[in-house]
Formats: sequence, structure tokens, C-alpha cells
Amino acid sequence: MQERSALELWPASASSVAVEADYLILAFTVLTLLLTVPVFLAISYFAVRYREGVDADRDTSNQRSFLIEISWMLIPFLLTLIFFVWGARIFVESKNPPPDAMTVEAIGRQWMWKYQHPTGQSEINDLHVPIDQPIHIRLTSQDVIHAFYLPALRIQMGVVPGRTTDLWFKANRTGTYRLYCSEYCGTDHSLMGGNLTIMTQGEYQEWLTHSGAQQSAPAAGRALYESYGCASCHDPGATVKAPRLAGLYGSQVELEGGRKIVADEEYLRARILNPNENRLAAGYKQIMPSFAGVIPADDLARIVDYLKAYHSTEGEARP
Amino acid sequence: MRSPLTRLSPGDRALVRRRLRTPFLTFLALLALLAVNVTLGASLPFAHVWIVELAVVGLMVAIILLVSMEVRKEPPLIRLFSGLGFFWVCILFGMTLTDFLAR
Amino acid sequence: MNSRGAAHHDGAKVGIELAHHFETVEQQRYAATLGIWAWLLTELLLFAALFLTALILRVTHPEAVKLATGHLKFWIGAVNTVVLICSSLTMSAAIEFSRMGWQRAMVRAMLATAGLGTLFLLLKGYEYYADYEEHMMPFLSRRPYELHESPASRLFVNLYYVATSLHALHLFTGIGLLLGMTWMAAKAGFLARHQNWIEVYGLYWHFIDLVWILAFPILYVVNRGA
Amino acid sequence: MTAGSIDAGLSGRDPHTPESTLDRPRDYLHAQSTLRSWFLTTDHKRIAILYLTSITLFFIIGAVAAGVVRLALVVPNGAILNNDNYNKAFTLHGVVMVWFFLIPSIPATFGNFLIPLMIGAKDLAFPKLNLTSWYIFMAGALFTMISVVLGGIDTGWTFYAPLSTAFSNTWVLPALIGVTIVGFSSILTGLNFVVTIHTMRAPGMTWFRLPIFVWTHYATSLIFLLATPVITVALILLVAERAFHVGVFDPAYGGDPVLFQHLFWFYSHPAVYIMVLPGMGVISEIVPAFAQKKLFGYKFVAYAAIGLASVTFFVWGHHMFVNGQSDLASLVFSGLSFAVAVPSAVKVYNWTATIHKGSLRLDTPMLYAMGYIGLFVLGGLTGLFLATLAINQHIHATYFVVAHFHYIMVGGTVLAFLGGLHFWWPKFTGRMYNESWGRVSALLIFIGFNVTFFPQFILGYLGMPRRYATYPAEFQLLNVLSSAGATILAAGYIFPMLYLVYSIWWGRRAPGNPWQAKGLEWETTSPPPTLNFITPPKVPNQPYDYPIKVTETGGTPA
Repeated sequence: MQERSALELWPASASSVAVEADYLILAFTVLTLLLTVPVFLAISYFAVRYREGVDADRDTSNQRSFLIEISWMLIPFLLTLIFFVWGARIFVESKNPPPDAMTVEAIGRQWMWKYQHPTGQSEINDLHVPIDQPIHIRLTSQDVIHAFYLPALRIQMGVVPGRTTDLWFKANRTGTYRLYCSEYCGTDHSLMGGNLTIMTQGEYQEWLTHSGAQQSAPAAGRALYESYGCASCHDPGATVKAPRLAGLYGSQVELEGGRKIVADEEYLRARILNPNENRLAAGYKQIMPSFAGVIPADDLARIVDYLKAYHSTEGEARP
Repeated sequence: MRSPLTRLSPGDRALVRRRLRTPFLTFLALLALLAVNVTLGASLPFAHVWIVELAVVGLMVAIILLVSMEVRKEPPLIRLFSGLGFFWVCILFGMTLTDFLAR
Repeated sequence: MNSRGAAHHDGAKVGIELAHHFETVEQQRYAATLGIWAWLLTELLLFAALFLTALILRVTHPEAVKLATGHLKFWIGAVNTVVLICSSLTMSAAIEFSRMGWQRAMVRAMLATAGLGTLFLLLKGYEYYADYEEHMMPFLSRRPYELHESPASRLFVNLYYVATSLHALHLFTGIGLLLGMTWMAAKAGFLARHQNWIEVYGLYWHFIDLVWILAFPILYVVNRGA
Repeated sequence: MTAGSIDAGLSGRDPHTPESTLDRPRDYLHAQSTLRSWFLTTDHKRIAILYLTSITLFFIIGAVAAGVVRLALVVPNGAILNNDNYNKAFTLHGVVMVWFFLIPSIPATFGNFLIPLMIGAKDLAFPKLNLTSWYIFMAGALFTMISVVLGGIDTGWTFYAPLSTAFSNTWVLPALIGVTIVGFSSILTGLNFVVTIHTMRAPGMTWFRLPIFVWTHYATSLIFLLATPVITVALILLVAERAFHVGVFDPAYGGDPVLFQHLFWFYSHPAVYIMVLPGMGVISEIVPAFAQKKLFGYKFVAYAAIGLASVTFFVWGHHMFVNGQSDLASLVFSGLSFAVAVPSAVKVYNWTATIHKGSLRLDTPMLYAMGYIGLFVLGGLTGLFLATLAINQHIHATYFVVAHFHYIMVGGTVLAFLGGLHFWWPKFTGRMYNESWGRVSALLIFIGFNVTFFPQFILGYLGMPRRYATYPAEFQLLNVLSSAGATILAAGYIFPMLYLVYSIWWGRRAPGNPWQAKGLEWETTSPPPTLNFITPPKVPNQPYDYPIKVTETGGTPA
């Protein structure tokens, strides 16, 4: 993440479309000032000039209203239409990805993003893409409506359950920028984001083959762990009485009725898919819902991997 | 049951006939049009028969509005109000369809 | 006004009692008529939104909508349309009698209208029962759904329930109002004070009829297909 | 200014003695004094007071929720309020402010009170219906408050499916039912206004002699009638889906949540004009009165009201450019949205031209009106930014939107509401408020408002999404600035509540026409008698026939 100053007045831009959108808004701001400042000045001036009791020419007999009316109706309107056309042109371009675009599949769910690169690698929340390459992101949602928002590229798109929507861009500056969910999606809406890292082609290939997927595995597992709601019951500080999971892997668990069992990978998997099937851990109530059919296999594997690496000290220190 | 009409004087009977002629003819026309639609719906004689069905419904609605609800006898403002809603329905349908027909 | 009524026809005086805030009876009558039309404007848009939903479902899931329509009770719907057209006739008659000052005939016509409205609701209730028997209530979680292989058909079936029950609610309210008004209208002197209530109410009744005239083809007829 | 320049009506009487005299009916406030006489009243003026009291209550609830939201956003990490409670707070703020304050604000209070007075009628066409709509309003409010008391809702005021139907674990149902019910209150109020304006005008009150306030309320009432039923259906479908699983929007079965948004915005975009048009009406009364000059371009301003009410039905899709509607729809809705600029420009430039060569008094209502014009212009033009497709793709659902609609709704509606409240306060209560306090509060509100909301334009352009309980640290400075502005704004709201209430008992008695304003409402006493006028009014004059002053000081009519 780049250093950011406490007060920014202009957002970073990472594509030529973003730069053009900035010109568009600057030009529109100039027009706004041209249309409003005279009104503000006129009101202020009139308020002083024509105050009650002040000597002034108040003869209104030669005001011809019809022409004035028509002109101030139409001139601002026609001027703003320029911006409609300009904005529409950029919009239409941004809706038609070029054929050579690289397609990334993105899935939104409460409250995380999951991406799949064309070469098969997947990542959670953070997205890595190469520079100077059109990137076409195909978006869908597994639950509510989300929106995928990349401010540095001046672009966002709604993510609607049951449908696929599209968004494409071609970045021209490397760096790490923020990405957000911009459609309100429930409790942790504001946490549903991550970083967009724009890399050179070489770095991207490097990332794909080496560090990429593995490096972020624990973080990805943690994101899934939170997103499926595990954390809200099993983390320290949760209000629901549920067993703590830090350091659980490999330890001995006492089940109801006194039987003891070692918490191995198979045990973790079975508990998630069907928590009440065998015997509950001693001293706990049957309240956890079954996740069979809810969690896809790859997510389950990630969570189990995360739990295997989850020791009390480092687990709680994680965000 | 005896018909209440038989107890009326001839003059009253004529009066009732005159006053109820329009509602009764409307009633017959609506039944006839409904019969057309039910026949079309039950037999499905050709593709896109729904266009004809909707046209028949439009006719029925027009008859109810103009004759049963007496819009044709009302002053212009009420006529305007009775039509205004349909114009807004067109806005609702038309603008929504710019989305759904162009996806 | 006709006052030569037969022995059992009272030939009552017909008119409107002026309320305190109006200047003339004409103004009061006009306000009432315009008011009910403004209300009907609202009602039209209300049902239009439901019809739009039906259209969008048809556009997005044509096959599922056809499938679902095939399971609706077409003939009950058709008979119900006839019932409502009959009730429109009796309502029109009630209005004509009220104008003539024939109070008892008017009351009978109003009772007939309420009776036909009730018949409609009974048939509608039977239709819902038949739907239930045929497992056409997808929202009942404990009961299997007949068309479970076509998930999207649920949407249209659900819309059918919302639209018809909203119409039934209008009819139910209408019958309640009508019976209340009939009770008042049976008293002497009603027509001299509130004749225009009958006219205003008649517009509402005809409009419920009109909504069903639209709902029947939109839900039952136009989506039928082989 | 010569006192008593109004000749018609009651000018023969001394306007400074509003106590009842033998030949004069008592004013509406003192006609009866039991509680029952208030809760069963059919007098449009008393119903207006019932509304005024209830919407003030809801304004306070909404404002407290806003305060909580702004407080929470002082820190970026959610240390003050957790995500769940933050979401409930902003939802409460939105639901209460939109449905229970802004929409009924000016129409249900000022409209109710003034339309019969302005057109010279004894009451609205359907007085009992008018009372009924207040009770319906309160019933809807009760349901919504039940959901708040039980634990609140977290869907946002927009209730988007499927979050509201299947995923939110909060008390969504009572709130949905409450908002559905409130719609009927709006519909009945609109119906009453439409019929009243058509049928109850005094002799001589032709359409082009109506005050602009009546024109804008007519336009608003049409929106009430034509748009509200559509959202009623949308909400009924949500209730059916959430409560009984009778859903049509559920994506699990192929339903389209975007269809809900279409139905929702078919009402909720025109609802913006339900909030804005009555405010424009208020400003169109205040500006000529304090410039002592005929409203410039009367017919254009009147037609602009109807124009806005019509155009607004063609543009709702601009809320959905990035929500998955078709590109064609986005282009069409974007283009049509620019047409809104035409009638809006008519209004603003005509008010400015009215001030030109007037004879201005900068009293409290006029200060609010001038603030309104400035803020409405900014709010309106930033609306065009949002209607521009390429800009919208960036700032949709960011704080830019939040700033934009607060400029319209607070800068517009609330300022107009307060301006109108001060303008007609003498007419409502028969008392004058303290002018200096009024001016200070108007200034505080103007400054506080801009400090609160201008930084949000920048936040939005920097890319801070709205409805975020936590946010990246680089946005903190602007958020703190915004929260600081909110405290100034809060002070500006508290003062009027205090000195206006104080004036009810201890304020100076108001004359019939304290502002030398034109219009039938100023020709009766302050406060007016139960049936409004002692002698039935006749209208021989053009509207806003302020004396024409050719030159020199605020002199006498030419």
C-alpha cells in the first residue's frame, strides 16, 4: 500500500479513461461555476443594491421577459447536453470490452470478493492484474446485490445475484489502489474490499507462477472464515457460547458423554459440514447450522487449511 | 318468483326499459367480447393470438369506461382524468421495457 | 325526476344535502366525482405495477410463465368474469333507479350487486382450494410444488396470488362498503340527501370490474400456449 | 412601508387586536380547546398543526440518528459504533427523514393550512378524509417505530431486494408495512388538494391568478396520485416475499431484483419532486413578498412546476446506471435527465430576476429563501454530474451522491420549510417570533450545512463509498470536518425550536399581514377564524400585484 497523506484532494488515476473522466468532471465544474457564480453574485449584489430604503432605479417597465425566459431556459440546457454526449461516449466505450481482453471471473458474497484468473489461480479480496492489458471482469453474486468499485479507474459495476455483469479496463500505471463494494450489502458492507494491485506483465507472470496464490492463503482462509460467519461465534469476544478454535487442530477434544477424540483434518471437515451429526463437544449446545451444500469444496479446503494454521497467538493478532 | 316488472304500470315499465337499455346493451356487448376471448384462449387458433386477445380487452375496457362509467357524458376535466392514468401506465411500461427488451 | 312510481315504488325526492364548506350543490357533486376519479387514477397505477411485473416475467421467463398459466383454473376465471359483468349491470341499474328516485328497486339492485360480488369471492376461494389440492402453492414450505422442475414458474404463480388477492381485497372492501351504504340507503330520505353517493360508489364498483377484465386475460389467457 | 396597504377583507378593523370581538368568530386555535376538539377536528388548519407537531417529532428522531451517524464517522475504524448499529442508525435516519419528514413536510403542513386560504375556500374538499390521512400517517409511523423499538432495521431506506427479503436479520417487516401505509396518507392528501384546487376556488380566482404555491402543490399532488401506488405494490411484493415466501424478485428462482428497483424508483425519483416542488412554491411566495415586487415570469414559473412534475416520471433509471439495467436504458434515462435542467433553470433565474430592482427586506424568511436558491442551484447542477454516464460510473453510491441529495433535500426542502415556517408563523399562531434570533439561526444553518456537506462532494470524488461504517484512514480529515459542521447545523436547528415555541405564549401579537404581502391568506386575520374568511373573498387582481415603484426609496405606489 502506498503512503497516503491525511488529506487528498484528487484521487489517483490509473487509466486513460480515468484521466478523461477527470477532464470531463473538471470541464463540467467550470460550466457549473459559469452558471452559478453569476446567480450568487447577482443575488448578493441585488440584496445590497436594492435594499429597502436605498436610492435606486426601480423602473421595470422595459424588461422584456419572453426572450429572457427562452434564453435562460435553453442556453444552460444546450450547454449541459455537450456533457451528456461526452459522458455517453465514454460510457459506451466502457461497456464494450475489446476481444483480446483477459477475463477474470469475480464472485461477490457477504462480505468478500473472490476472483479466478484465466490461468486458474484464484484469490480473495485482493486482485492482481497486469498493466497495459485490457482486463474484462465478469461479475456475479451469490447472495445480495453488491457493486465492484475501482475508484482509481473511475469505474464501478453492480453485481447482481442470478446474473452476470461486466466491467473492463486497461490500466496504464502500476501501483496498489483500493477496491470496494459500493452497493450496500448488509452488516459488514464496509469491510468488503481489498487492494487492486496493478503490476507489469513480468511481475504478473511471476506472481501467477510463484508466490501469488500461496502467499495469500492464510489471509484468504481468514476472509472466508469471517465471511461464512464462523468468526462471529467462535472468535474470542463473541457473544454466542461456542468453542474457541485457535489451536484446536491436533488437540484432544472431549465429546459429550466423555469420549475423547483427536481433532484432525477429517474431524474439522465433518464438524463444519454436519456439526450435530455425531456427538457435540462437551458443554456446548446444538446451535451451529449445517454447512453441507453451502460451502463449496475449495472454500472448505481453504478454511480447514486456515484452521490448521490457526494458533491462538497469531490468529488473534490477524485483522 | 314473479317478475317485479309485472307489477309496474305500463308507463313505468316503459320508463324502466328506456333507462336500462344502455346498461343492458353494454352487458350484452361485454359478454360477447368475453366469449370471443374465452374461445380464443381455449382454442389457440393461431400463433400470437394474444395480440387479438389484448385488442378485445382494450375494447372491453373502453366500453366500461365510456359507457358504464359514463365518461362520454362527463365534462372535459373528468375525461382527462380518466385517460391520464393510462398515459402514465404507458410511461411506466415503456420506460421499463427500454431496460428489459434491450438486455 | 319521476314521481309516478307504482304503489310499491316510493318515487323519493332525489338530491344532495349541501355540506358546510361548499358554496353550491353542483360544486359539491363535482368535487365528489372528481375525487373518486382521482382515486381510481391511483388504483389504476396500483394494478398497472402488478401487470407490469407479469409482463416482465413473461419477457424474462416465457416458457415458465406458459407452464404456470397452463395450471391456472381458466374456466373458473372465465365464469368469474361473467359474474362481475353481471354485477356491473346490477350496479348500473342501481344508479338508474337512484336517479329515478325508486329507492326500493335501488336497494334490491344494490343487494344483488353485493350478492354477485360475494359469489365471485366464493368462486375465487374455491379456486384457491383447487390450487392447493393440485400442489400449486409453491410458497408452502411443507408441501411439494407441482412444477418444481421449473423454478421460475414459481414467480408467476406467486404473482398470480398477490394480484388476485389484492383484487379480492378490493372486492371485499367494496362489498363491505356497499352493504353499509345499502343499510343507510334503505332509510327514508336517503336519496334526498346523498343520491350522489350511489353514483360515486358505482364508479368504484365498475372500476373493480374493469381491473378484473384486465387481470383475467393478463393472468389466465394471453400466456396460454401449447 | 405604509401599514395596512391591504384594502380588502378586514382592513377596517385594527389588525393589532386579534382577541375576539362581538361580531367576529373566534380564531381557529381558540374556537374549541378540548383535546378531543383537536383529535377529531376536520378543520384543515388544525389538521395542519397536528401534522406540524408530528413531523417535528420525526424530524428530531431523524436528526438524532444523523447525529449518531456523524459522531460514529469521526473515527475511521468503527470504534464508536459497531457495523450493525451504524447500519441501523443510517437506516433509521433515512427512513424517518424521507418517509416521515420530507415527503409530508411542506404539503401536509403548509399545503393543508394554506391552500384553502390562498384560493379563498372554507376548507379542503374532503375534510374528514383529510383527518383520516393524518391518522393513516400516524398508523404508518407507529408500525415503523415498532420496528425501531424492537431492534431497528439495517436495509437502508431503499429496502433493496434480496437484502431486505431474505438476508437481513432485523425487523424489516413492520417498517415495510409502516411505509406502505404512509403511502396511502400521501395519496389521500394529494387527492384532496387536486379536487380542492379544481373545484373550490373563490369567484375570480382563475388558474393564472393562483399563487405559485398552489401551482406547485397541484403538481406535487399529481405525483402523489400517480407515483405512490407503484411503490405501494413494490413494497407489498416485498412484504409478501419476506413474510410468506410469495416472492417475485427472488434470484434463487430466476427473479430479477432490478425489477424491484424499477418499481421503487418510479415512485422514489418523482418523490424527490414531492419534496422539492412545495419548497419551490414557498420560495416563490417569500421572494416577491420581501422584494415587494411582482414575481418575474409568473406563467413560466407556473408551467415549470407542471413541467417538472411530468419530466420527473421519465428519468428514474438514472439511479440504476451501474445496477445492471441495459445500456440502452441508461442512455435514454441519462439524456432525459438533462431535460430537468430546463424547468429548474426557469425557477432559479426567475427568482433572481424578481429580486432585481425590488425593494428588499432581509428578514428571516428572505434569508432562508436566498440560502435556498444558492444551495438548490448547487444541488441541482451536481445532479447533472450524476446524470452524466461516465461521471456516474465513478461517483455512483459514493459520498458525492450523499452530498448532492442533501443539497437538494436539506438545502432545498428543509430551508424552504424553515423559511415558510417563519413566513407564515404569524398566520399560524397569531404571534411574531424574535427576528434577531431568526436571522442568527438562518445564518448558522447556512454555514453549518455547507461545512457539513461540501466536504462530502470531495470525499465522494476521492472514492469513499456511502453507507460505510468504517473507512480508510485517508478520508478521516474530511469526515471530521463534516461532523464538525453537523454540530453547527444542529445548533441552527435547536434555536428555532426554542424561540418559535417561546413566541406562542410570549411573542408579540401579529397583525393580519405583517409582511405587507399579497395573497388571500394575508387578507384574513392572524390566526384565521374557523371557516377562514369573515366575508367571502373575491379576487379582482392579478397575483403578486405588489405596488410598482419607479424610482427612489421604498416609496409609495406609482
